[in-house]
Amino acid sequence: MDIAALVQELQKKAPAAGVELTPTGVVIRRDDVPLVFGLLKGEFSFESLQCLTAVDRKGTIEVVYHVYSFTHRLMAVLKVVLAMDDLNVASVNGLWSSANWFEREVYDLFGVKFTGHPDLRRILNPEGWTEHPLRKDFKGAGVVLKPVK
Amino acid sequence: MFKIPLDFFQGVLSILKGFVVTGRSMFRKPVTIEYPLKKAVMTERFRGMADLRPEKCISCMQCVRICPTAALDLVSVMNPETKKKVLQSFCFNAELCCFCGLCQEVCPTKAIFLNAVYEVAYYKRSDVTSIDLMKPDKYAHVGELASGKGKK
Amino acid sequence: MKPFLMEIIWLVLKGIMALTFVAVSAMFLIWFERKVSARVQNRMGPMITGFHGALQSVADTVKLLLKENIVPTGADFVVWWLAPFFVAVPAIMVFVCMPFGPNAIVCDLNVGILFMCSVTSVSVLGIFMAGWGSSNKYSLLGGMRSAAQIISYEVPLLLSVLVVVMQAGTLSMQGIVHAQETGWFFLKPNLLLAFIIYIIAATAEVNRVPFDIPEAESELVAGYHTEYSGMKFAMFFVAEYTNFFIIAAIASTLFLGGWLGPVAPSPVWFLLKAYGIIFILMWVRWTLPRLRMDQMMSFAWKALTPLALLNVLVTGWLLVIKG
Amino acid sequence: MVTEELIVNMGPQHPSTHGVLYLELKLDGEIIVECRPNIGYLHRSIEKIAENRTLVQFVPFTDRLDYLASMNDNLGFCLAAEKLLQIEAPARAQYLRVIVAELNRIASHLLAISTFAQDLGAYATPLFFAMRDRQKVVQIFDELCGQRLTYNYIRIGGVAGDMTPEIARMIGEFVLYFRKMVNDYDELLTHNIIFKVRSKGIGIISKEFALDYAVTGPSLRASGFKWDVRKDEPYLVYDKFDFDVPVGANGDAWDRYYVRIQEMRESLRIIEQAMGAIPEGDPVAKVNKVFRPSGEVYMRTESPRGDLGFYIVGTGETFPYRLKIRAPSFSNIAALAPLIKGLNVSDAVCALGSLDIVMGEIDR
Repeated sequence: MDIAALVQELQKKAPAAGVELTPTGVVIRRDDVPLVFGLLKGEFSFESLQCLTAVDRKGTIEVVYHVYSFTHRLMAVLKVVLAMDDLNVASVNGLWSSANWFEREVYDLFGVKFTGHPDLRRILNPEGWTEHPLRKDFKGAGVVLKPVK
Repeated sequence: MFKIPLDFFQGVLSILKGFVVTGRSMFRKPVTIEYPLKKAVMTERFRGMADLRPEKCISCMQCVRICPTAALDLVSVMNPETKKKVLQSFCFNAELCCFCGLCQEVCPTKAIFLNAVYEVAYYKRSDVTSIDLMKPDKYAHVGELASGKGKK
Repeated sequence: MKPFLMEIIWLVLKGIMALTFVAVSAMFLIWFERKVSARVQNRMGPMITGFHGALQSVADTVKLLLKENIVPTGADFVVWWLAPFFVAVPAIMVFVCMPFGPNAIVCDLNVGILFMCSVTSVSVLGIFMAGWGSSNKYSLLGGMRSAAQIISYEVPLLLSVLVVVMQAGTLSMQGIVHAQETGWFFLKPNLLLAFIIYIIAATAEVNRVPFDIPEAESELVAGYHTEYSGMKFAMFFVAEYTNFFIIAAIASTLFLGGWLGPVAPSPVWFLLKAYGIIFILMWVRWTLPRLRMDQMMSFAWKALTPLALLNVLVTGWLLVIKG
Repeated sequence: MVTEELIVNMGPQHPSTHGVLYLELKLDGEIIVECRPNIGYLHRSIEKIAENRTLVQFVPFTDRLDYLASMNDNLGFCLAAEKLLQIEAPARAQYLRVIVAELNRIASHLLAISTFAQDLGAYATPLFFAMRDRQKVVQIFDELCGQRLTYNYIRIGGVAGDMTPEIARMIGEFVLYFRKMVNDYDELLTHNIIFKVRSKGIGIISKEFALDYAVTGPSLRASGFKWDVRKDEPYLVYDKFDFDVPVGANGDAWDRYYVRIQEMRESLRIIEQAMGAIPEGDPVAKVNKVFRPSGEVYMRTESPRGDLGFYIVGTGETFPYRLKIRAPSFSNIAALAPLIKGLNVSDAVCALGSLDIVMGEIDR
């Protein structure tokens, strides 16, 4: 099974969900996160959430899931695009326990709120801090290098 | 029914084997280098403190640009007659330096290099944050390590 | 001068000699331990102060004497302050009836071994006081573990001592040594078993690997003496190494013939045997991992104690047969 | 009698938390009722730094992630960058990379098993033995790249320095020496009865648990799940070598320890084969030093602690737009809290030690 076949299967199983294949990953709608990931875990035996992170695209934040299936030897890259003013997405902690700390990290560094997460606290930065350092608009102190021409 | 005595015997034997290992190592030569009294010779490629051969430097700024921690500060002026850059000052911030050796790699004239100095203790913080690489005796206080003898 | 006064002065002198011995022996043992561990680990150990670092312990003592004595906030001050003495004083008191030679003994009590065993047991009180008084959770856990451990291992220890007492027919230390003039005790099989049980139990008594659970560094930081500094810490340290010497000395007296031995003077033989046992125990320390609390307790109650009891029975039976 | 739970703050300064891990333990007697790991004491915002450095400049920072296996971090990052930039390193560099990565795996596993033994109370001796043997590896690296801990050896498009005959001789000697010495650890620890009763059956990670928590590396293989990126998604020239992937049976602390011992033996085999087959040539590809990454890549390699993933997003600038480091220790330590629930403190220390975490990698 390759990623294109997976997307086709997904579209067949969940026609309502907007699963769309792009060169850099499968983009899904935010509201379909529980449905699609439930299918991935349950139907397509993606046993493990290897990596969960986010990318600040200036205006939107992309949450990137790297889900791996040891059965199919297939890494699926799934992306959820969130608008900056509504950074909420359903937690996948119930499907993969590894999401717990990954989601805490993304919350800490990007401020994305994972609804349904049991323990959404800051993980790397001190509790009580209000900023989210990996956003592009964060200006921190420190050595700033000029880009190479 | 022999299981318990057998387990017991194996357990005692396993412990005795450990004693053989430690006992054997008692007769091995110590690997310690008594550091302040004897100093290890650094390897040829060892990356110690940054050092400069000022006469070779052409102020191309490559080292300053590649430095990941911005530890180098080079000031040069253009000579109006020869149209060549003349090195005015070259400061090295050892506090920021991560001893990665990228500067000596990009240097086209091998002017900047990392020497064998690894004893980098100073009395004043300002001594560490701005080491004037133009001065020939900048690492004199660490003795013969600075003269290049420290490396193989 | 009156003979009575002479005797008192002589006793005081002996006491001072014993005290000096305690301090010097502890310092020597600390250096010796560092050297043995260094050898085992292919290191050199202390090398700078004195010949091969022989004066390192002196330097350390001076350092510890000069250190500030930090009292933790919230400590139960009286208990905290008294604890090192409760540990150190019994360790020194034991030297009252330590037979270094036929005449080299401060006082040959007729209940010598009983006195020694009972006095050393007091130190558990000090350890528990230290753990309780420090108002530190790690110390408390260490103190509680220590109390449980020492009390459990006291049973097989005393039972194996009992075997010796039965064999020798006396409680006096010199009497036990004299009883071995025909042959050292550990050559008899039942006493060899008692010797092994004694060594294992005694290792647990002085909290050494594999029974160093009260001080388990990787779990409890430093156990009951986490909050002690300066001279108070030094007292724990000295007491620990003195106790270590004591168990080795008792073992050599009870099982290896004490000061008995040809050619060389008797104190030399005594120390040689004691330090031989100490060396082996150090070797053990630098080789073995540590047991867990429950494993150690079950080892004491399920293996050592029944074995020691059985040994007492067999010895009694043998003695009855021989008449 | 009223009893209450004792809250013990284990760390951030504690002898067995391997750095600055902070565990909030709720104890009932000595049994752990609840554990809350807190991390972040070593957070240096390396991912943010990466957004302000070129790819070449970022390589020294990867040294500081897993400081016990810097070569593997260098390798992981450079492979990811090369995949993104579509650069192929020359054959000699590929072999050199395999050799140094495996040497560093040995060095890292040595520290893992010895600090584990230290946690079990084997006082200092295994640690010093490991340091003695690790010194030989570090000496080789010192000759090869001039540093003992932060190597910055593997670069995008090759390696920093070629292997000399002197270094080849040292590696050959080390392989022979260590093949003999690894038996010492077997005799001193592996089959020691006290070591066994302490670590067998403690902190059992089952296959399902490991996959659920994305536990990787030796901790996953100890549960019997045969998964090794070097074997299953071969990178570099790993597919040319003959080596086994050791797996455990029960997934307990002892299995995790023993998998590491066996992996060191396998690494020796790989080094030997690679030394025999290393081709001549230039170890650095002729590439431009200014890279403009564009696109996205997720590349994972087998670091000594597990799957080390680098997720790089580039937008055509010289700086990467986003760089995420998927650190194996991060996932492994996330599994600690459920793992040590119900154990007592001694066993918790044992389970923690067997996971082999490096805080530099967790906090990044």
